[in-house]
Amino acid sequence: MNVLPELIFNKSKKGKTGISFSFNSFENNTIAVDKKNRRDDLGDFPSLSEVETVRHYSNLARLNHSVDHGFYPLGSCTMKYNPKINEAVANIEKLSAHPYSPNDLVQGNLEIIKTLEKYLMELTGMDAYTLTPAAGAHGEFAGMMVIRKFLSSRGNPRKIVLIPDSAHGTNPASAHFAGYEIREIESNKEGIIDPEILKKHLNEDVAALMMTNPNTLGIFEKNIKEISDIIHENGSLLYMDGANMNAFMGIVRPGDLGVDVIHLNLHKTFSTPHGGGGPGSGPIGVSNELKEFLPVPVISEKDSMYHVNYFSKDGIGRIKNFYGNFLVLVRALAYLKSLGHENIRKVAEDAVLNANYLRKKLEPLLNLPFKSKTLHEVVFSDEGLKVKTLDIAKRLLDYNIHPFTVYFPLIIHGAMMIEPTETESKETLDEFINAMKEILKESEENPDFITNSPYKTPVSRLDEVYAARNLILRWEKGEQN
Amino acid sequence: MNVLPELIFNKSKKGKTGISFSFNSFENNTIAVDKKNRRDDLGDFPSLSEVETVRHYSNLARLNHSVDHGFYPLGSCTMKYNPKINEAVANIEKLSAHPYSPNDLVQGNLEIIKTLEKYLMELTGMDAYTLTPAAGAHGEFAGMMVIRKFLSSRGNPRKIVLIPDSAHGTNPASAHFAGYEIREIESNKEGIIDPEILKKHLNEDVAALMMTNPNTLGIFEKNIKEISDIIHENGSLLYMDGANMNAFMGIVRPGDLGVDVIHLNLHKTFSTPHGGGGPGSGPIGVSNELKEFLPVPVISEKDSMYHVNYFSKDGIGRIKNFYGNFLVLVRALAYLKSLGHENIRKVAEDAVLNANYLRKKLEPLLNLPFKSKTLHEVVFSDEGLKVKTLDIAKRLLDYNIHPFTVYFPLIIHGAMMIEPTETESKETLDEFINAMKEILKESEENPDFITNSPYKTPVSRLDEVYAARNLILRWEKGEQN
Amino acid sequence: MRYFPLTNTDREEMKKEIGINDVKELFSDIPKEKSYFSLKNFPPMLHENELIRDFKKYGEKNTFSNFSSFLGGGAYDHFIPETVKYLSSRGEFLTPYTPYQPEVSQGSLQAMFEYQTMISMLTGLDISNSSLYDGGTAAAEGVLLAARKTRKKRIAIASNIHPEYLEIIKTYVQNIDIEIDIVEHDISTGTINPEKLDSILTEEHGGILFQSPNFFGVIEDSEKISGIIHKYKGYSIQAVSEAFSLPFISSPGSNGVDIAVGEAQSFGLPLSFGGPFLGFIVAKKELVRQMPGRLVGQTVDSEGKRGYVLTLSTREQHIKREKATSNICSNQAWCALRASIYLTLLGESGLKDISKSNHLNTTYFVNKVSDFSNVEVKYKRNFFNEIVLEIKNMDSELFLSELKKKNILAGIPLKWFFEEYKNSILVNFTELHTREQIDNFIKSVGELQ
Amino acid sequence: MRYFPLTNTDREEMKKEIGINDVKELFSDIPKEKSYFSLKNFPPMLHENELIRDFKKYGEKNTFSNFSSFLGGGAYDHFIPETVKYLSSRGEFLTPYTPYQPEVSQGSLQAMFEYQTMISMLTGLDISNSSLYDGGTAAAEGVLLAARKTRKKRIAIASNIHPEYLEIIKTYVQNIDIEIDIVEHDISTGTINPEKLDSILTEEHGGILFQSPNFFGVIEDSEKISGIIHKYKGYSIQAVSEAFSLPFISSPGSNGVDIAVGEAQSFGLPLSFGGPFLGFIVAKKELVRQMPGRLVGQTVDSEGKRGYVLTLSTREQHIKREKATSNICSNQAWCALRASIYLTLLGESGLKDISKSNHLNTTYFVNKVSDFSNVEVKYKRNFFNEIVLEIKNMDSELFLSELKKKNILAGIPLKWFFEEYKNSILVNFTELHTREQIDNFIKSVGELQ
Ligand SMILES: Cc1ncc(COP(=O)(O)O)c(C=O)c1O
Ligand SMILES: Cc1ncc(COP(=O)(O)O)c(C=O)c1O
Repeated sequence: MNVLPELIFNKSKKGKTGISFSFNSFENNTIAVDKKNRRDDLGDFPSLSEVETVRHYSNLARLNHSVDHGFYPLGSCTMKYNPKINEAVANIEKLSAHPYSPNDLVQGNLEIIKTLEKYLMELTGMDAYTLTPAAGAHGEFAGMMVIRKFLSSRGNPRKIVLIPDSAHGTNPASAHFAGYEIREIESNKEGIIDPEILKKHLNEDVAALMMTNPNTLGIFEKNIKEISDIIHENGSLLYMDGANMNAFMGIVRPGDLGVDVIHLNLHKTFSTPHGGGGPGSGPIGVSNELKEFLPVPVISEKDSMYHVNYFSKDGIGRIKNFYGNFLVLVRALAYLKSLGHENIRKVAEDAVLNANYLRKKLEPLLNLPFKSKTLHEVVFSDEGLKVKTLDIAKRLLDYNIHPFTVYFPLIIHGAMMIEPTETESKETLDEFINAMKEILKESEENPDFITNSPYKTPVSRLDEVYAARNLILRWEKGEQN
Repeated sequence: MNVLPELIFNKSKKGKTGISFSFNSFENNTIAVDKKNRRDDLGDFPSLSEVETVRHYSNLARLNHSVDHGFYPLGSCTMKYNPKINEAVANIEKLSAHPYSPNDLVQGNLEIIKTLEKYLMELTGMDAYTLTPAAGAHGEFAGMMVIRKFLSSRGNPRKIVLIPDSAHGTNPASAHFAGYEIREIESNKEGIIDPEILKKHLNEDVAALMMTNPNTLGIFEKNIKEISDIIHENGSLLYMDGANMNAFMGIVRPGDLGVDVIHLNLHKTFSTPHGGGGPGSGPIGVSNELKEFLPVPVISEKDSMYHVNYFSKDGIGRIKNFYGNFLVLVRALAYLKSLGHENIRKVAEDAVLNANYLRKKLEPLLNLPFKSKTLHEVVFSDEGLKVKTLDIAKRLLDYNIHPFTVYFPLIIHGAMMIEPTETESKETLDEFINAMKEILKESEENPDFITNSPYKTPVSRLDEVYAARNLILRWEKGEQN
Repeated sequence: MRYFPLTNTDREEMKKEIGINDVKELFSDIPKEKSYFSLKNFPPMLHENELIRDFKKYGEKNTFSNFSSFLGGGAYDHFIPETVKYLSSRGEFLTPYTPYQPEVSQGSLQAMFEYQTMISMLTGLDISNSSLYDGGTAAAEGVLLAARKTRKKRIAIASNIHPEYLEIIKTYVQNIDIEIDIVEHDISTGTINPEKLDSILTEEHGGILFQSPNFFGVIEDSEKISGIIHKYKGYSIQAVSEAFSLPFISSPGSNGVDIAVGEAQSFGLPLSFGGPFLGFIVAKKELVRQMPGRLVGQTVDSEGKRGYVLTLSTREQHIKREKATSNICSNQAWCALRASIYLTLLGESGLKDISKSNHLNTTYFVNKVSDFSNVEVKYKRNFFNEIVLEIKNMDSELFLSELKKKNILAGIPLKWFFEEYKNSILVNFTELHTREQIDNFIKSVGELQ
Repeated sequence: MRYFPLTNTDREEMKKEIGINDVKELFSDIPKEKSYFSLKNFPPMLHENELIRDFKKYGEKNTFSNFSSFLGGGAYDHFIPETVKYLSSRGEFLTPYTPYQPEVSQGSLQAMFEYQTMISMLTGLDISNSSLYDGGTAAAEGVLLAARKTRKKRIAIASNIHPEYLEIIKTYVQNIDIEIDIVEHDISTGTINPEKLDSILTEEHGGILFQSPNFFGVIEDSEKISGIIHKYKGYSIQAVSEAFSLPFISSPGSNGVDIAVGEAQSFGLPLSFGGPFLGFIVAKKELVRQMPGRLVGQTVDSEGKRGYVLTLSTREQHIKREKATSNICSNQAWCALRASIYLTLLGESGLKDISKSNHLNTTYFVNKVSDFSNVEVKYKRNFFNEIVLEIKNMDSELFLSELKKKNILAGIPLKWFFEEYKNSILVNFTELHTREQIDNFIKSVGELQ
């Protein structure tokens, strides 16, 4: 017996439905579509009753781990607790306007956007923001296009973007789609960018350095000011991936350190629920020089009314329909307002404290390749262990703990990237530490036990190779799924 | 490792809280309570943060079976699907008035109550209703008091209430608290009340017959009209336990069959969620003669305004604070309105069809002591099996199926009381039938396997005797829980 | 109809299987001449989109929400965090029934066990059951419990308990062999006079039920009361209609009370026009076998692991039938679950802060109106969040209606319940009243001088 | 603060354990002169009760809900059953991230697999990914996909696709080696003229992207268009901005389309001021290895049981970095989950009934205004639920503002996007428009004659 419910397609029976709606009735129902354009049937499209639908998804829900159920220290993803109140806020009906409503009827929504822009400016020391990017990668892409547009306006878009070897995969991908070639910069022994190494990569083709700060090792790029000077001297720009802002919110403002463009991940730092993969929101902030290149729409305030400008002479254009993931913005603003000036900084302080506590407790057990100061996350290696990172990760599942991020960043062998966030209690951290101790002990005594784990999950270890080889990406009638 | 989360008391740490509220601040905070009346501390009262609270209850939730998760044919309890829309209706803020609000400010709520009363009258053929009883048993109690008050008003409350041996335990208990002695009437071979047997029990001390119809065997008391005549001739009254109304909603009206008092279970027939045991609602309907004895409050309509009468000269008094379980009434009315005249009868038709299908399919496998026509539920016996009813019940848990009601009614050896309701699909019934077949087969081949079940539940079979002997009814500091 | 998962094909197949042509055949035991009555008096079905509209219309006919309300009297408007709403509305908590099969009900059962513990802690008593219908029926069950255990037939009841509780108790005992003696309170203090009480109580009394804070909001001397009834070997039963007083005033248990009963609606349940609410009963250990209703106990599974079950069911109607300790079957389990979530979320400090704020809002008002000539706070100390306000210069109905014109519901007219208080109203303050609201109330009262 | 579970005692213990006195020491890598900047420009924290009030105030500043709205244009107001809201808001679906650990994510993964299947069925194509940001970015990804697979540098795009989609595509390709050729539509029919198209397309084109129903609501001859581009060995890419047209009009797949992209907001997502919405992309099998974004595939666990995992991740940025098929990482998974629930609940008949009702509401309006002198429906056939209304007797802005005075938002002014349609508006009807609303709209239009 499989604990997975049958697929809806196998439960379906023609004629069932879970909806009841009072349709208008008209004297004569004219269909104004030519026969050849009409669709008769939906093939094997499923039909279930309401109770069957409720049971299907209620049973599916049980199979998920989530932040609501336990520790989720997935590094780089800032899986903090998502306050329920923010869901209620996002569900206020009067916020759910049509995006093409006349401006005078949606002043409240426009104010929400402008208020969040203002707070983000204040938090990061940037001069202007666009909130339209739908996720971090989308922000990177927009940000790199802004840089390119700016450089073009100065006569030469240049060709190369420098990216540290520890960077998140979206960085090179985004820069690539913005038309740049990528040059990787190797991290130094401290795990950060070395100004001397950086200098070697600089030339007149370099458009920008795309740095993540703190970087994906959880280490602050302490030479950032020197780096920014070097970069700017070269006529290049400094892009900062601010996905790790949880490490420094309220502590330092990237704009004060010479950053020209930054993107933030609201679904991380600002606690909007990750939704099983999204939606997110990846606003970008820029310095004054770059402001005119931001994408549309741009919202301005005049005579205490908000106006939407759909056109921008120099902007990169439009990157997303309408105003971005508006309800994610609403949640982020609700989160910020809940924190207030009293608590904004505490987020980073507790997040960093938690990460350092974990580091301290796990350092005796695991190999820590980079010993620099840890901010919001710490990355260990599986070097010297009898089992692999993946095996430890799988065994953690049996403890109702979601594993850390595995095998990233790439510069660490068998990386275990642990980001506890500030919303975890000391008790939870201690449980995690104990679980790790037990697992590492088991792995010494009986490595097979670990490599065959997990045991208590709804399904046992899944065969990813089989999936890639057989490519069953949908249900098909008569086939086995 | 226990899958049960730690008790909140063991997770608690002083100083944590999950609430944030903006309290008024005053220039001087005077406490107007004498020192000796004040409380300093709450001892070991737990303190958790918001995220810990969310996780605790989210993890607890996973350990429950529920109607939202699977089949739940708990006989006599009518575990039908609870529409989600009714929750939204019950959460409309403007219904949540203070119960002592001036009448003119809560006309909508009073109209809801009166409308539901009217529909229940229409559905059952009774002349008046009170919606205040909080559950079926509460309705029984109120109903029996109404009968007593009525009989007293005629000069003699009488002493005895007759109750069939198949009746639900609340019937004798309720009649007892209304001041009556109970005499049990044995069911005949058909599983129903035999008028001839009944007659033998009748005398001038008999206040009422309390009959369940269809009775707890799922069998309609087909002699009801004869019975009601006999009862009335004796100067006694006919009380009907209408908890099983799902069998006849829209098919027949008890008032048309001579019933003097009836209670309904809105949480059963009218699909309000059972809430892990409640709240319910057990309105009683009475014939005209008994109307004046109903409890307060009574709502009346005059000049198209609703008025609340808190006083009733002849009524039994008050049985419940305010207006009863109002939000349960709201859900029940929403359910009735969703059905409309087109669907009211279909509830019973499909419920009875489902029960008869199960009977037909299971009859070859199980002993069916009473062969009369089955309405909404069917009761088998474990006679002739190698395992007991309880064992089969426990093994069903492994199939994600909640068992039938076990060992009730008492007149059947090892009763398995199966009530599918109309909200189950044929597929679900077939799955249940197959599960039963497998279990019965297993019980022949390997009875121990069944008696040691369940295997796939969060905990294995629990020791009820241990619980009763050791009586740990709360957490205590330092003790083991 | 979306609630019926059978398709017509299914129905046909099933009928064939059963061996019938028409589903009507299944109902042939029902007197034909009475069956299949006309349903024409029922309205046509409302689709989902119409239904919500329809009930919003009822909501629009309620205009109470335009008013600033100071109504209490056993139903209190407290803040309810979103988290409580979210967690309690999960299907796993909302849609099962009584946990008869504990192996698949550990969620409800553990929560119930935790609820029982928290209620015990709040009241300072040993054993709580897992819910009763409401405060009033809990009071009645408390009376029955004391009588049952002591086998005495008289119970004294203070006249200043919630009038509805008293009505309910009277209803509950009207046909059984229990006599109620009303102990009149002292109008000058609003409370029971211990000396007078001592002169009324006898060895015949199985207990005294009093309320603290009483219906007038005043804290009784429950220690003295308990001492007196104990002399006569009866039980001290304290009713509590505002559970939020528990974290603020000394606990029933610490004052020698044996049984506490009452209403815990304040713990996370909205006003809901009066229901569903949450009755609680909690008592000393010695009373456990006489307790009404469900009890959850800790046990072990076959592997020795901790788990929870319903226990001591031999007290209950499904086993003991007419000899059961109560007829209750379905209770208010979901309300208790919701209270558990609420109490867990608030924790000790949340409970303390909120209860204190209730009190401070009340004292603020009391102090401010103390110089007004037109009203007088009748009992100026030892209240929690509710006070009696006597109207000096006009009829209390006129006073209420004048304030109603200013969109203020100033209180509950005590004349509904007590002739002696015919020109007084009962006024309640909770943490939800903003200072602005209270100031506006004060100002409006002042304007009526 | 309730979001921080550490107590001060915890913090002290942890600092001691780490070996620091002050948490500031942990931040010593950050340039000191810049750190611990002033937060005085931030407002004080809002407590839970204040927060909801604060955002309701923003809501009150929005007055759109007093209007009867006929706005569409890529964002449609459809009915959303409560069940969809309830199920999708469960924490298990809302609070995990991308299912990197499939053993504890089968809920999300199976739902995603079902989503992929349903989108495939609706579009008549083979393989759907598990979401993209929105319709516009999906269109851009469709263009990139065709170019990548064909290794051609030119893509033709119809001029009558959603103007924002076109803008986004232009933005996306502005820095990479892809040329866009705009294919002007025929103003008299509102559609692409196949002959004209044939004359424009060449072997250099990797594909044509058109929209059907197009931005003017008119159904394109996608079969012909697909036939033509196939002659040139390019891909036929159909955009769909109103997913509810899919159950009603012949599917992209059945017309020879190779890639369908678009917006599925209509499947259970509220208008939300434009986001989060749900971009979809679905294509023929041969394109699977070039697909952007996440794909869920079926596999087996170590005991051979069915299960689901993210698959073909070698296409993605975290493996391929700058050589990935797309830079997308976080997507709109929750929106896809919600669409899955919505589609499952409606089922075949629900989808058909609702889409038909959209069309019938539209034709009703079209027929009724056909005798009016002041307006003309520009394209009278082969629309789904959206039409172009030309205003004959006044400026379209005046027309809109006159109707706005009557609390009607009649449509989107096409002059925002197209000079050629400067006196026309785009009007949308869905199942949510009651007959009364539509009649009132018609009447109000009539009054402006
Ligand atoms: C450091 C870093 N940069 C960028 C991203 C990409 O953000 P998104 O997933 O929102 O596109 C991530 C997300 O995982 C990240 O961790
Ligand atoms: C036949 C019958 N009568 C009465 C009752 C008692 O109803 P309640 O639990 O609502 O008090 C029940 C409930 O189980 C029942 O099945």
